[in-house]
Amino acid sequence: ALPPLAKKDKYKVGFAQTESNNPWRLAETKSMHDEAAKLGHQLVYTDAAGSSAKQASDVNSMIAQGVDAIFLPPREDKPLVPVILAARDAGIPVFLVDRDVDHTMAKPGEDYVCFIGSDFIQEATRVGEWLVKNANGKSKIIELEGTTGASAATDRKKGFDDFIAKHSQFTILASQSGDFARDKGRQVAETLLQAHPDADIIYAHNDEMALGAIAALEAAGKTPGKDVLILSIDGEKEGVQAIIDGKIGAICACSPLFGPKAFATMADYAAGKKIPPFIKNEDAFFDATNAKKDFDIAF
Amino acid sequence: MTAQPDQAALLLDMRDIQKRFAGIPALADASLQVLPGEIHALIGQNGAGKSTLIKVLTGYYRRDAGQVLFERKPFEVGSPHQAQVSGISTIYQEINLVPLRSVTENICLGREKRRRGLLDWSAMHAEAERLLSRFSIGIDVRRPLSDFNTATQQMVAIARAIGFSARLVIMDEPTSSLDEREVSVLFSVIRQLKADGVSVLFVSHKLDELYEVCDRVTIMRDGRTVRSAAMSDIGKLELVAAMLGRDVAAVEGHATAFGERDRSRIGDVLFTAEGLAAGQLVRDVSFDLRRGEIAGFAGLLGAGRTETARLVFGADRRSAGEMTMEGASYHPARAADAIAAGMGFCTEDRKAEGIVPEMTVAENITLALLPKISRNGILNEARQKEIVERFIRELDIKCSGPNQKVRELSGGNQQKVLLARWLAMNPKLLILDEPTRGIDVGAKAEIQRIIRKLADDGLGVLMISSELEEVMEGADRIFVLREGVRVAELEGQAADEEDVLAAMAHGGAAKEAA
Amino acid sequence: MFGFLARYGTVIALVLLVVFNLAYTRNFATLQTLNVNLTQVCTIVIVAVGMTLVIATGGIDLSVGSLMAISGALAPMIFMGTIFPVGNIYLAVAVAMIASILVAGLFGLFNGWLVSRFRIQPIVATLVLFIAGRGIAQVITNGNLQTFRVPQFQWIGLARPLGIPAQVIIMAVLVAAAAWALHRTVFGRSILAVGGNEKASELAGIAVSRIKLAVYAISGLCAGLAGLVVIAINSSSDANLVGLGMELDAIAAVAVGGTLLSGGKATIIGTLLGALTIQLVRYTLLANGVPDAAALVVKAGIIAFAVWLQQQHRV
Amino acid sequence: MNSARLVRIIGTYGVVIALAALVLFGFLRYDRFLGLFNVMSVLRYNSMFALVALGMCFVIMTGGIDLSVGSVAALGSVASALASPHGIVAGLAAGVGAGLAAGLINALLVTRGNLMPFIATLATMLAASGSALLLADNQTVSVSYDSGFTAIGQGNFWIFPIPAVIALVAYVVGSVVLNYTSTGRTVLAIGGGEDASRLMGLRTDRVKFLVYVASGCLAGLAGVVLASQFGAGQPIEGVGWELFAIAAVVVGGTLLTGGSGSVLTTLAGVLLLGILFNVLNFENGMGWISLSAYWQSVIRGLFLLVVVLLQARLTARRETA
Ligand SMILES: Nc1ncnc2c1ncn2[C@@H]1O[C@H](COP(=O)(O)OP(=O)(O)OP(=O)(O)O)[C@@H](O)[C@H]1O
Ligand SMILES: Nc1ncnc2c1ncn2[C@@H]1O[C@H](COP(=O)(O)OP(=O)(O)OP(=O)(O)O)[C@@H](O)[C@H]1O
Ligand SMILES: [Mg+2]
Ligand SMILES: [Mg+2]
Repeated sequence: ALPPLAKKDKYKVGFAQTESNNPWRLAETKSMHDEAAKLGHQLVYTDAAGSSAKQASDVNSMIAQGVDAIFLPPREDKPLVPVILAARDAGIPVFLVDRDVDHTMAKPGEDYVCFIGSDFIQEATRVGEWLVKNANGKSKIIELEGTTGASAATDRKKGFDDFIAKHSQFTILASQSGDFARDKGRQVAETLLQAHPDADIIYAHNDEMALGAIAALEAAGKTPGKDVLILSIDGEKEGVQAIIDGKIGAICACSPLFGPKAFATMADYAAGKKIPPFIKNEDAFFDATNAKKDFDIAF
Repeated sequence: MTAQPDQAALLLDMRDIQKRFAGIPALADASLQVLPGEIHALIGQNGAGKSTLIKVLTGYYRRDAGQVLFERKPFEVGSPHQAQVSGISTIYQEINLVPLRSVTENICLGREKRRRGLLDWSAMHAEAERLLSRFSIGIDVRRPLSDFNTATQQMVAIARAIGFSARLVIMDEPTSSLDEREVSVLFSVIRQLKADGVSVLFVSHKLDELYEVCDRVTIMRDGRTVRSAAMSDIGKLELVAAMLGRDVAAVEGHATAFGERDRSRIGDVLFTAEGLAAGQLVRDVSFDLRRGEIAGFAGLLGAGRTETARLVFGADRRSAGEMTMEGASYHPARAADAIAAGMGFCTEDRKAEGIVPEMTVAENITLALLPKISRNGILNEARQKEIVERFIRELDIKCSGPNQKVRELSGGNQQKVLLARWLAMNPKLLILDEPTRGIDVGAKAEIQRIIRKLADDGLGVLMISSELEEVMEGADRIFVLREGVRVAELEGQAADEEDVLAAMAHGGAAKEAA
Repeated sequence: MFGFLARYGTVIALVLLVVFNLAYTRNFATLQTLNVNLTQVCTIVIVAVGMTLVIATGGIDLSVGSLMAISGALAPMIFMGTIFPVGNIYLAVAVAMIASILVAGLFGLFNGWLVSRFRIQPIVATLVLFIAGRGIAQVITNGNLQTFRVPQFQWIGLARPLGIPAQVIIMAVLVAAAAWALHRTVFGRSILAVGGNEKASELAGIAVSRIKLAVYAISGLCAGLAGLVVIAINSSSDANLVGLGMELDAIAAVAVGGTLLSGGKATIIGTLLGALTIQLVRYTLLANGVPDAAALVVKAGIIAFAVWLQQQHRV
Repeated sequence: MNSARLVRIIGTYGVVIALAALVLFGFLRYDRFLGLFNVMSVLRYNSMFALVALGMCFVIMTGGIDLSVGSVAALGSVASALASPHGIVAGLAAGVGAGLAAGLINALLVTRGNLMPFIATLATMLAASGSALLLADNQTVSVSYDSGFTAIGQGNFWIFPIPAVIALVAYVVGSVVLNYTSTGRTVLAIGGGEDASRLMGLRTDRVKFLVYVASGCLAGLAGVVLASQFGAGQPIEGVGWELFAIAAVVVGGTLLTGGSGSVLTTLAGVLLLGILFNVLNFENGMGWISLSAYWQSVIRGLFLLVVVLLQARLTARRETA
């Protein structure tokens, strides 16, 4: 059963970040820090530098320090389960943010309080839906995948590929990993465009790679947005700006600003309210129709 | 050729061995027969193929052709380990031990003593001490080998080799870094081996040694076996003639190398050292050197000769002492300072401190000369070529050309490359630490002649040699060092050998000591 | 025959790859393909040139990726006026480029100082900056992405005088200069001597410490330059990612090119060929849709094979 | 002589002293730092690195290096996770077997192919990482919780975490092998001079072969612990483990050029670096500062610098003493 959380003014809460090597994670960390400072809570922050094992060990050190609650974006859906159970056993409630764990191994409402976040598969599907409506005859897709093995990459591929499979007018010419990084994304895009000169759609698993693809297209003398339609996920300011500039077609947002919602949920939990197992982020969707208007909700 | 020994009785029978390196034959047609319980000499000029023949035997190199019988059975080994297991124990030309490990390990690795499956350290230390005591060496066997000087290391290598109960012990120039006292200890050990029925294959360029201990000799030239005979059947001149491939008459000229000196050619004072000291090894050494003079350092193992030379050259830091060079005070902080002052230093340990093995002959010869063969930091290839070709010719370095890697040369030829490096810089003062180590008699005479000629042209030479004979003949003055202190100064060619020996051992002249 | 194969092992591997691509990769025989490959290989080559010199002295430099990140983080801060206000953009860019390359060079010098003064083994000495260097870059930018559109700076990654990308010209000049220096100058000869036998070099009057300081500093400068090229192409600098994993790419290029990792023997042209081989492998695998995981295995095989071929002419 | 001896002891055991100082610092500064939970979880987590560093230590003592340990551990974790439904033995065998295979490849490339260890193991690193992803189909692989497999990583032996016990046993065995078997002495001899060792008649190739195989197996074993401890085979774990291991070995006083080293001080090196992470986490919990990951890497780098500089000073003094 879930451990209770006493009602206090000031909590010592842990936030075990997975890594800090991209704008999305930085925005998430900042949001958590800012909200904690605003509410006067003490935030114990750790960074796992991209390792699930280290993240688990970080959570352990939080348990050892006796924090009141833990916010955890589990890097992967299985390796973090043992420490979530350990925290439960130590009487510390855990709130998962932005990624969930495998429900066959740990259950929300029993082993951890809840999962607050987006649905990666659905993000990808929404991009696909937009594409079907706005393809304008374009049909040959290059897909730039995230880091091989990372759950965001796996799900964003699955969601999109499954959707596209149902729409036979599209073909995915090539799908390769660009490591969620702009430079790698650019290099991979350059190569794939060279090998598949007929490609007219690029779907990138995040904005950074989409921006890399824009650089690749420009270097190859093509006009992004016109010759090749670009789609991505995340909603960075620079990405949304690219929509305004006509270079990117659409972006499904995936907001990293978890701070307010996370701490509010914790307060509700301490107050004894019933917490739903999945608190879904209502992700925005950017395209030319709203990019200017909603620019501020980009991060 | 002399009568071949009885085929059936042979311990080792190598026939028609061939070995090529990158197409160039090192062994063309080499044969070697060793009898049980004999001490067999293997001689030949530098690069004749002696070391290669040994390495082929022990499986370090794979032979291209030929057959080997050991104890009448075909002998096919793929590694030195197998050779060792089969009863052949080898001391290679360059000391091949592991300096960072303790003396005990260097002696006992490969035949460790065990108790209940695990190593028995105290037994191994005792074993190492026992073996070394046969050479009257008492050192702390737990210390790393690198704590000790070349000669001690050589003795450790020998102790290691005889520690294996082998039927054939191969020694490739074991005496080149030993002084006479140690050589005689080694010989008594070799005779003991012989008495125990063990055969010894002995490589040396010091002919007198061969006559002292060896029973038979095999002579190689250019990768072929040219002759094999009982030691007593062949005279020294004949031996040298066979080795060099010339007539006996032509060889006679080589006998004396340094020759009589014209003392009037010795000039004014070039270099002085006063009260040099550093650590325990050099405590108080003073000497001076004149232009055109050859000064010799004599002393026993660890007397501090090498250390003193290193201080003079700025290779080590001195703790006390003053030096002058050409009248000006001289304070070298590093070797570059000494070179700038016009000094050259040919070290005794050519493998560790001399050659750059991956570089070519040309690059090695010009290593200390870089500032002189360049302008604004850019090398002048033509100038380099000219210098290199001159020295390859003058020192008769046996190599396929200036662009051969030095690692591929025979030991003696590597030594010549080193000498060339220092001669090429045209120094005012040249320090030679064991300059003729491992060099064949023909070349040795040549080198000695060159040293003499350079001295006659005004070069000051400081020569360190374990061969007392070389010092006695070559040097105009001899400084005797003992335990880091200069204990005597003697006139070179006039000196009495007894006097020098006594000074080396006791610090005084023979009469006083007696 | 085998000797020939070995000596030109890398060239043969390269030719085989080109032939394979001509046969199987769509759209391969175009100028644009050459362009793509050359621009992509530039940064590796630039770093690998410095790395070759370091390796020739018997060392290794793990810090190059982090130094790229530092110079890449610093330059935009200067020309965008984050650190101090800029007046003239040309001046600002000039200062930014020089300062950030120099800073990387200074860090390289620090590596050299650890190696020569304290005799710390190169892998460990440069591991310090491998770990801390990227942290420094992240700290000065707070981990944030810096984006910019400054053509006065970005020419280094985007300009094409005579149709040839600027960074390719820089790479070619650097390679030529280093190859010449290694074999025709006292400095180059000294590097090889130090790598071949340090004690002997010292005794032959070569200033061993100074040579070591110099090669690590040069490696730092090269890394700094490469960092600028990367950020210029991307119009953005991300301290977290610039140069990530570069050390292994550069070392692999050096080794595939035929330079001994133990020092004393080096070839700059070989390094160029090695880098091209690795680049072409990457291109081939990507262009033919080999999945990332399988590509890793194939790449491993080709690197091992190429170096093995190199190895064969040594007895 | 007496003071020289003291310096020698400090030089060898400097890392142990530094470790003690760091633990004392943590104890005095943070509540619950030496609490049972923290100590045991630190030991449990770092036992994986300890295993990898042990293999690395032997490889380095021969003058080689093994860059593949991290991705081999990842491969091992995937293999053992896949095999875990068949029980604890199957899981163990699969993980160690995968490590063995990778170790064999390294060993063959280095001894038969004459490849430089850096390159041979770099290639294996890439290949192992690719194989892990292929085997796992780019995802983490769940282990079976029913077969008892998770006991290896999550169970306790009395109060001690089983992985820590495994690592300790491995170190004791390693230490005995190094100091009391001819194979161990040959390892050191090879590092001190490979050609010389071969000429001395030592079986250099065989021992080098063994060392790379052992390193592979230990990395595989670390992978088993990884899978078992976190309940999943993780194909993209293990990044940077090789550098952690190298740093630990060096901090433990083993010469990277080979020829000299100690197994037990390597363990101290692992703990020193591992506990440093823990201390940084506790420091963040004090509420004074919140060190970002960036500052943490700067601090880790500086810490490594201080340790190796100290070591350089001590060994320099030892040489002159
Ligand atoms: N590894 C090698 N590669 C190429 N050539 C070699 C190699 N080893 C030896 N040689 C050549 O083989 C020939 C014989 O060399 P070896 O070392 O056997 O001579 P040696 O008789 O022992 O001479 P020394 O008296 O000078 O020791 C020499 O010409 C040498 O250059
Ligand atoms: N009895 C001994 N035991 C151990 N080491 C010794 C002994 N005697 C001298 N040494 C070593 O000898 C070296 C100093 O002697 P050095 O080599 O200068 O003497 P040398 O007169 O040149 O002798 P050599 O004839 O060997 O060149 C030092 O490295 C010292 O450690
Ligand atoms: Mg020889
Ligand atoms: Mg001497």
